[in-house]
Amino acid sequence: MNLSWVLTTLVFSPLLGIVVLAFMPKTQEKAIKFVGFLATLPALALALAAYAHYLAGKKLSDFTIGHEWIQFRGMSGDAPIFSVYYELGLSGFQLLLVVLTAVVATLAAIAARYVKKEWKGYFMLFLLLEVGMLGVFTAENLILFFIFFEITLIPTFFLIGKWGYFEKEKAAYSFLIYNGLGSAVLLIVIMILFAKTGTTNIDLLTKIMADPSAPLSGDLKLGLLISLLIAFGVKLPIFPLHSWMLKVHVQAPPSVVMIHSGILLKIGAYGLIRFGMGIFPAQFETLATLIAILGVINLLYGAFLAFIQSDFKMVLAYSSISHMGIVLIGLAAMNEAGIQGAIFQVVSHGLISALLFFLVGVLYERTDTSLIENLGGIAKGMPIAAGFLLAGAMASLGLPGMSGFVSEFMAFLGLFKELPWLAAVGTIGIIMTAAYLLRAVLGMTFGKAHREFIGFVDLKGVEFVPVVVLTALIVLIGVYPSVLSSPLQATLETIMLGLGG
Amino acid sequence: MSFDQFQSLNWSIMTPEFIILAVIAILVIMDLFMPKHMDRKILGWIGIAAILAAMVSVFGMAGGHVESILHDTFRLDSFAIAFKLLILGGGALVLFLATSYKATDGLERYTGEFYYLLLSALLGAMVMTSSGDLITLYIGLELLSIPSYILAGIQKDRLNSNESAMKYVINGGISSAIALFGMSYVYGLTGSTNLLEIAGQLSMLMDGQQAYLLGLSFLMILVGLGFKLAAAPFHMWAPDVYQGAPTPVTAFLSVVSKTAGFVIVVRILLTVFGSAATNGPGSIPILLDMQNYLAVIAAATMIIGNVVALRQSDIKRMFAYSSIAHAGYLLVAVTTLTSNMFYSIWFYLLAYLFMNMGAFAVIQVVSEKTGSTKIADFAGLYRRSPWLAVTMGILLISLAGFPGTAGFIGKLNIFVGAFAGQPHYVLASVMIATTVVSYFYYFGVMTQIFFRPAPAASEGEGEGSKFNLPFGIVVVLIVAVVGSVLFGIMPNIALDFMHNNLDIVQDFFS
Amino acid sequence: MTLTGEFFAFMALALVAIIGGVLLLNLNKVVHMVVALIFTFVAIAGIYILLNAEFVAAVQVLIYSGAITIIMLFGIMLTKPYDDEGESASNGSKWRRILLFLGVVGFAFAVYVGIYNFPIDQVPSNLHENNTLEVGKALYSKYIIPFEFVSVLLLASLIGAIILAKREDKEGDSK
Amino acid sequence: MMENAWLIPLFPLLSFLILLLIGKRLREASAYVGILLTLASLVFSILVLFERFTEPTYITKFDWLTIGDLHLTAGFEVNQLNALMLFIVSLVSFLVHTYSKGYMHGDERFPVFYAYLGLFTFAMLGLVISPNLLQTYIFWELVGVGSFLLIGFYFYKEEAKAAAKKAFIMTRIGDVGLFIGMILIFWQTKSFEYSEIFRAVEAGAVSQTMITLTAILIFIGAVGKSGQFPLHTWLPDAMEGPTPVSALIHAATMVAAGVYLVAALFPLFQASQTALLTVATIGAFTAIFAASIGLVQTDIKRVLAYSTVSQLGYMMLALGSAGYVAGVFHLMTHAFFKALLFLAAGSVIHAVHTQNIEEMGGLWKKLKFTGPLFLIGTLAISGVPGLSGFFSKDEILVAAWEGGHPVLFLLALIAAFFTAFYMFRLFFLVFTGEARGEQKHVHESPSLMTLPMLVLGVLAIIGGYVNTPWFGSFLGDWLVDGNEALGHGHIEGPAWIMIAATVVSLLGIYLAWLIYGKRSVARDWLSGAGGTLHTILLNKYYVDEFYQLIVVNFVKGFSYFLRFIDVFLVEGIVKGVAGFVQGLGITGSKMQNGQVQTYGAVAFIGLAVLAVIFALTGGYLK
Amino acid sequence: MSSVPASAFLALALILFCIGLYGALTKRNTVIVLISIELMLNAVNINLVTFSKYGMAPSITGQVFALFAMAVAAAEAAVGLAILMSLYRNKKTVNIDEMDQMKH
Repeated sequence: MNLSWVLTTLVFSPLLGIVVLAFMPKTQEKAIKFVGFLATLPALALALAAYAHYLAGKKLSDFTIGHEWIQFRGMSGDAPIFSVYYELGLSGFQLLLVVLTAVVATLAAIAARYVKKEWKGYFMLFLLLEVGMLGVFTAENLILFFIFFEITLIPTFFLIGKWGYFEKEKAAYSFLIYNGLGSAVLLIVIMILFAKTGTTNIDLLTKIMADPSAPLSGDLKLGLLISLLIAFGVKLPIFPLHSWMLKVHVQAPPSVVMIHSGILLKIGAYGLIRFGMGIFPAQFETLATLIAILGVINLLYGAFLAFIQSDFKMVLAYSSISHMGIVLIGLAAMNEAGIQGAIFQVVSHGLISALLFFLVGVLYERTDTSLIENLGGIAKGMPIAAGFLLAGAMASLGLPGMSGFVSEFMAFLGLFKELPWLAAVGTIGIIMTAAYLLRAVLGMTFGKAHREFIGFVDLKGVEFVPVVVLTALIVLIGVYPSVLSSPLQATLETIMLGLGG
Repeated sequence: MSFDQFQSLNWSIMTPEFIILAVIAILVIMDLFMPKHMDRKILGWIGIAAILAAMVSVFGMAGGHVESILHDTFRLDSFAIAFKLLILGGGALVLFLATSYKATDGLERYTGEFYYLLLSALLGAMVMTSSGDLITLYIGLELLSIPSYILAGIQKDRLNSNESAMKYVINGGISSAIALFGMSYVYGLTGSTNLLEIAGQLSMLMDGQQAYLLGLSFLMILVGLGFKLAAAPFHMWAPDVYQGAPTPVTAFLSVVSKTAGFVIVVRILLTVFGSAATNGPGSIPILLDMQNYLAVIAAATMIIGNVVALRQSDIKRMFAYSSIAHAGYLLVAVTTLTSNMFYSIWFYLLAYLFMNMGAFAVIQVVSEKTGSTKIADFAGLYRRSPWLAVTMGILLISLAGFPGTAGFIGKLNIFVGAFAGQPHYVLASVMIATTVVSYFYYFGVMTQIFFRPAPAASEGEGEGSKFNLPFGIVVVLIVAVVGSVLFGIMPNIALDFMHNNLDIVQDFFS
Repeated sequence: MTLTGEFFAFMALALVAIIGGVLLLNLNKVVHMVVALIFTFVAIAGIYILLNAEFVAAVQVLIYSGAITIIMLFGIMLTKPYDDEGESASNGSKWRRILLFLGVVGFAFAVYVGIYNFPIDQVPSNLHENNTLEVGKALYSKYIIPFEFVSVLLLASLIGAIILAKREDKEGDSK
Repeated sequence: MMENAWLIPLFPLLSFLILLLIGKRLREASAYVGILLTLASLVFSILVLFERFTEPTYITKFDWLTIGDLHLTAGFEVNQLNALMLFIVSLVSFLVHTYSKGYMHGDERFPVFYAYLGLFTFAMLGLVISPNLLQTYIFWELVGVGSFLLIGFYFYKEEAKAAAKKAFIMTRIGDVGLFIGMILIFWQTKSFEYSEIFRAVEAGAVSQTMITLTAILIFIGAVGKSGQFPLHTWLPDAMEGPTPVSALIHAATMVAAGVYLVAALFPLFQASQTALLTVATIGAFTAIFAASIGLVQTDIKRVLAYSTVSQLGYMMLALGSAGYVAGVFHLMTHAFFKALLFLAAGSVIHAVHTQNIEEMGGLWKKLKFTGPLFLIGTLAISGVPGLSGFFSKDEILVAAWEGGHPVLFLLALIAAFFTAFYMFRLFFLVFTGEARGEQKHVHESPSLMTLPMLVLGVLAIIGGYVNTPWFGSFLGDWLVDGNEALGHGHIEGPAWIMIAATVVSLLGIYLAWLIYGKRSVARDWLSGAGGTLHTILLNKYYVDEFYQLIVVNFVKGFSYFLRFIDVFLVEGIVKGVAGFVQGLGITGSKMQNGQVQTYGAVAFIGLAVLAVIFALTGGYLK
Repeated sequence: MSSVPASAFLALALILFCIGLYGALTKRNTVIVLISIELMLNAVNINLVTFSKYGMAPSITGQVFALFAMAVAAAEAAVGLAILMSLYRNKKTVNIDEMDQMKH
C-alpha cells in the first residue's frame, strides 16, 4: 500500500478547516469553535494511525514522500543545480512529536473556548499554526523545516498580539524579534550548508558530514553548530535568550500558551537533537561541557527565579526554562540515557505544561487572576481543578509514576556518567523545583481562602477532556515509558552511530 | 547608410518598443483632439492594452538568439527579455493603479498627459534593458528620468508634489552628471561606447594609471547610477520624493525605475568592469577587486533603509525606506557576482514587483479614503475591510520575507548565492539582521491594521467607511497576491521559465 | 610642451572658463552669476574648437550660451528671487559647506592623480576634416536609435515643461 | 503464594482509584472499600510471610525501560526483610484504615482521606517489595507524596499547608542524595538490582571511596525520610495531619523506610566502615537530640513525633553498629508500640479536642480503654522489661557496645533515660492528676477505634518475644538466614547492658513520677535549673530558625539577585541593542532634514570618501 | 601634434566639474543650482570631446556623445525650470533651503 499521501494530508489537513472557516459568518461563535476543533481531528487521527502503524511493526519509512520542488541554478561550476525537494518523513522521534503536536493542538482547540472575540480569525490562525508545527516535525530537509518554522511565527505573533492580555503587543513583538533573530541565524546556517554541500536533506547532510572529506573545515562546522545552538537556544530558550518567552507565557491566551509551551519550545530541542547532534556530532562533543553548563544554569536559574514570582504564569514560564535545562543536560551527556532523557523531557514537558496552562486558563476564566496570592485557598471552591493542578505540579517536579520523572532521571543518569560534578550541582534544581512548585501551587490551592470562592464552578463538561487526556498520558508515560522509548530506539541508534558510540 | 541597408536591419526585434512608441504618439494625438470634458481614462486603458501587447511580443521573443542592430545600440538578449518583462509588467500595474487614482491637485487637468508621460518613462526603461551602447543606455536613463521628474510634480497645485519633483530633478541631475563623468573616462580609455568593444579593449589593459582611472570611474558610475536604485549614499532623495509624488508615480519609481536601475547597473558594471584587467591581461578584473566597495554600499543601504524606516510615521516614507532596504538586498546579489546573480536579481525583482505594487495599491485606497498617508490611518483596517487587510497582511509578510511568499524565495536565492563560491558571511549576516529589524516596521503596520481599533467613525461615516475598490485596484491586488503566493509556493514556475528559455549567462557577454 | 598659439589660446580660454565658474560661486546677484557663466560657456565653446570639434562648439554656443542661459534668466525674472545670494546660512549648512569643500577637494585630488600625465599615445586624428558631416553621418547611421529616442525625450520634456509651467486659469478650468 | 505477592500493593491502589472516581458518591461507605482491600493485602502478606519461613527468596522482573543496551527492570522480590515489612505495613495500614472509620467520621472529605490512605499504602507496599534501587526510589517518592497529601489533608489550615510543603521539600533534599547515590552506584555496577550491586561490591569491582560516597549519599535519603538530624524538622510539623495518618505514616511505616533502605542495602554499607560509622553517629546523635527536645514539648503528638525521631535514631545506630537484626527488630516493635501510642493519642484527642497536654489530665478514669493501652505503649517504648521495646532496645545497646562505639552507647543509654522520662511525663500529664482546661463530653472512642488499638497493644507486649536472649532469636536467625554478610542473628552481649538499660528506664519513669505523678519535685526543677537550656529545648535547638535564616533566606536572596540579573542585565542588554538600533534610526532620520542639497552632499561626500580611500590605498597605480 | 596635453583639458574639465558640483550643492537659489548642474554636464562634455581627439582610439563618437548630452541637458534644464515655476507659484520662493516641507 502506498502511504506517501499520509504525511502531506496530515500536515495540511488543518488548511481544510481554514477554508471552511473562511466561508462562515463571523458571528456564529459556537459553530466556529466547533469547526475549529473538528479541523484538528484529521491530523490527530492520522497521527495516531501512524503510531498504530508503527505499533503494528511496520516501517515508518512507508510514509516518506519526496518531490522536486525548487531548483536554484548556476551557482558555481561543479554543482550547477541546487535542488530543494518537498520531502516529508517520519522517524520514531518525529512520530512522537507529531503525535504530541496533534494531541496538544486538539486539546488547545478545546481550550480556545475561552476566546472572547473574533473567533474566526483566531481559529484560522490557530490552524495555520498547526500546519506549521506539523510541518516542522515532518520536514526532511532544512529548508522545508525552516519554512514551516517561520510559518509558525506569524500566526503566533497574531494570536499573542490580538488575543493576549494587557501587554500583548509588547509580548508579540518580543516574540517576533527574538524568534526572528533566531531563525535568521538558522537560515544562515542552512544556507551555508546548502551552498557548501548542495543539499539540505538531513540524512544526506548527516552522511556528508560524517565523511572526513566533507567540504567544510572543522572550524566552520563548529561555528555552524554554535550558530545552531544560538538559533535553537532562542526557541528553547537557553539563558540569556529567554526573556521573550516570559512575556509570551504571561500575555498569550491560554490555548496559545499550551501550544507554545507544549510544542513550539520543543522545536528548539528537536532542532538541537536532529540537526545539532545529528549533523555535527563531533563538534557537539567539543561543546558538550559548555552545553551541560548552560543546561545547569538554565535549570537553576529558572528554578530560583520561579521561586519568587507572584504570578503563577511567571512561575510556569521560569519553570519551562528550568525544564528545558534538563533537555540540555541530557543532550550534553552524549550517551543513550541522556539523549533519551532529553527526548522524554521534550514530550513530557509538552504534556505537563499544556496541562498546567490549561488549568491556569480555567482558573483565569473564573477568577480573572493568576496571581498566587489572589487565588489562595481555591481548593475549597474548585477541588477538582485544584487536584489536577496539584497533579500537574507533581508531574512537573518529577514525581515518579509520571512522565517528568522518567525524563529527569534519564537525563541525570546520562550526565552523571560524563560530568558527575556538574550533574551534582544540577540536582539542586530537583530540590528547587519541588520548592517553587509547591510554594506556588499550595499558595493557590491550600491555605485560608482570601475570598469567597462560592459560585465558582469547578471543572465541568468538556473541560475534563484536556485535563484527563493529558493527565492520563503523563501517567502512562510515567508508568510505562516504553510507549516512548521503543519508537525512539532507531533514532537513538542513528545518533549514537554518529557520535561514534 | 543606404536605405536598403537600413531596411535590411532586423527591426522586428524592437517590436515592443515600437508598440509603446506608437501608442505614445496615438495618445498624444488623441489627447489633443479629445473634447476637454471627456474622461481621459480611456487613454489609460489603451496604454494598458499596449503594454500587454508589448509583453506578448516580448514573450514571443524568448528563447531566441542574441540579436543586435547598429553596433549594439540596440540588442536583444535574454537579459533584456527577462527584465523587459518585469518592467512592462510593472508598468501595466502602475497604469492600473493610475486609472483608479483620484486625480486632484492639478492632475485632473492632465490625466491624458499623465498616461503618455508614464509610457515614455516606461519606454526609457525598456531601452535601458536592451542596449549594449553607453549612449543608448544614457539616453534610455534620461528618457526614464525626465518624464519621472515631471510625473512626480504633476500634481502642481500641491506643494509636496512640487517639492518632490524639485528634489528629484536636482538630485537626478547631479547623479547623472556624476555617472556621465565616469562614463566619459571609460570612453576615453577605450575610444568606444560599445560595451562589448570596451570590454574587449579593457581586458588588454596594461597601464596602472589607466586602471586606476577606470577604478575611479567605476566608483563614479556606481554612485551615480546608485541614485536610480536609491542605494546609499544616494538614497536620501527617495523618502521625500516618494512621499510627495502621486501614489501611482511612487509605485512606478519604487518598482519600475528601480528595476531599470538594476538593469543598467548590472549591464554596465558587469560588461565593462567585469573584464577590465587591473594588472595586465589575465589579472583579476576590477569588478571583483571592487567587491568590497560594493559590499560596503550594499550593507550601508540595508542598514540605513531598515533602521530609519523604524522611525517613520508616514506610510509612503516608510515604503521609501523599505524600498531602499530592498535595493540593499539586491545589491547583495550584485556583490556576490556568481552567475546565479542574474536569476536571483530577476526573481527578487519579480517578487518585489508583486508585493510592492500590491502594497501601494492598498496605500492608494486607504490614503484616498482618509486623505492622508499616515501609518495610523491603517488602524482598524481589518474591521473595516477584512479582505483588504488580509491582502495587505500577505504583502507585508512577503516584504518581510516570510516563507510561503515570493519574498522569501527571493531572499533565499540571494542567500544561496552569497554563500556559494566565495562566501560573504558578513554581508549575509547584515542582510539577515536587517531583515529582522524590518519586521518591526512591517509588523508595525500590521499592528495598526489588525490590533488597533478603527478611529471613531467621524462625521457619520457609518456605511461610508467601507471601501469601494475600483476595478484597477482589484486587478492589481489580485495579481499581487496571487503572484506573491504562487511564486512563494511554486517558484519553479518562474525559475524554470528563466532557465529554460533565457540563458542569460551565455547571452550576456556574446 | 611648447609655447604655441594653441597653448596660449587654451590658457586664455581655460582661465576665462574657470574665472566664470569662480564668479558663479562668489557673486552676490543672481543675474550676475548667470552672466558670469555665459563667459564660461563661451570659453568652453572655444575649447571645443581647440579640440577640433567645430560642430559641438557651435551647438555649445547656441544651446548653452544662448538657449539655456536665456531661459534661466527668464526663470529668474519670473520668480523674482531675493537678489542677494545671502550667506545667511545656518550653522548646519556651514558645516555642510566645509565638509563638502573637503569632499570636493578630495575627489578632485583622487581624479587628478588619475589624469595627471594622462598616459595616452596621441594618435593623429582627422576630426577637423568635415567635422559636421562626420557628426551627421554618425548620428544618422550608427546612432539613429538613440537619436530617435532623444526626440521622444524632448517631446516628453516639452509637454512636461508646458504643463508644469503653464499658468492655470483656475476659474475657467474647474468646470 | 509468593509469586502473587505483586498483588499486595495493588489492592490499595485499586482502593485509591475506586475512591478517586466514585468516592464522592460512596461517602463514608468509602471506608469499607479501603478496609476490605487492605484486609486483602494483609491476608496476602501473612500468607507470603509464612510461606517465606519455609521457602527461599522469590524474585521476578521484567524490562521496564530500555535505554540503548541498558535494560532497566521492574519486578518484585520476597526476601525475609521484605516479607516482614509487607506484614508490618499491611497490618498497620489495615488497623489504621479501620480506626479512621471512627476517627474521621463526619469529615466532609472522608472519601478523599481513604483514597489518600490507599495511595500511601500502595506506595509503601510497593517500596518494600522492590527488588532494585530505581523501583525503590520510585515508590520512595510516591510514599512521600502520600505523606504530603495526608499531612496537608486539612488544606485550609495554614499550618497544614506549611507542614506539608516542608515535609515534601525536606524529604526531597534527602531524596536527591539517594538519587545521586543510586545513579553513581549504577554507573559503577551497571545495574540497579540489589543483588547485582551486592555482587559487584563483594567482588571489589567498586572502589572503596565510591562505596563510601554512594553509601553516604543513599543514607542522606534515609536521613530525610526517617527524620534524622539534620533533616528531622519536618516530622514534628507533620503532626498537622490527621492522627491516624501520623500513626501509619509518621510512626510505623514511612519514616521507617529510611531504616528499611539502609537495611536493604546493608551489604553496601557494610563494605565501608566510614559509612557505617556515619550512620551510627547520626543515629545516636539524633536519638539523644530528639529525645531531649521531647522532654519539654507540650503537644501530645509532637512529643510522640520527637520520640519517633529519637527511636529512628536508635535504629540507625543499630544498623550503623552492624546490628542488622537489632535495627530491623526495633523497627518492627517500634511500629507496633508507636502506632499504638499514636492511635491512643488520637483517641485522647478525639475525646478532648485538644492536643495540648497542659489542658488534659485525669483522663485515666474517663478513658478506661485508651488509658491502659496508652500505658502499655509507654511501657514498651520506655524499655520496661517484658515488653517488646525492652528486647529490641537491648539488642541495639548490645550492638552499639559490641560494635565498638562506647560513646554512642552512652548516648543511647542517656536517650533511653530521656525516653522513659518524657513518655511518662506525657502519660502522667494526660491521664493522672486533675483535669485542666475544659473537658466536656469526654467519652471513650467507639470500638472501631479501640479494637485496632487493642490489637496493637497485644503486639506491643508480645512482639518482642520473637527475638529474645532468653527464648531464642527466631527472628534474627531467620532474617540472616542464607546471608552471612548481614551478621549474626543474635549478638551475645554482656549481661550488665540489659541491667543498665532497665535501671536507666526505671530511673526515668521514677523521675517523671516524682515530678508529674506525685508532684513532690517542682515542675520547674528542671527549667529553673537551666532556664536557658529549657528555652533552647522548647525551641527545638532553634534548628528551624537556623534553616529559615540561612537556607531559606539564602535561597530567597539568591533568587532576588538573579531577578536583578534578569531584569537589568539580560533585559538591559536587549534594551541596549534595541536602543542602539533606535538611535541609529533617529540619527538617520535627523540627517534627512529636507534639504535637497544635504542629500546631494551626503551622496557626493560618500563618493569622495570612497574615491579617496581608493586613491590612498593605491588603486592600481604601480 | 598638439602642444597642449590631454591632461590639461581633462584637468580643466575636472575643475569645472568640481565648481559646478560645489555650486549645485551650496547655492541657495534654485535657478543657480540648475545652472550649476549644467556646468557639470559641460565639464563632462569637455572630457568627451577631449577624448574624441586624444583618446586611445580617437573617433567622432565622443563628439556625438557630447551632443546627446547637451540635448539631454537642455531638456533637463527646461523641465527643472518648469518644476521650479510650479513650485514658485505655490510657495513664492526659489530658495532651495526653504523646500523642506517633507523631511525626517
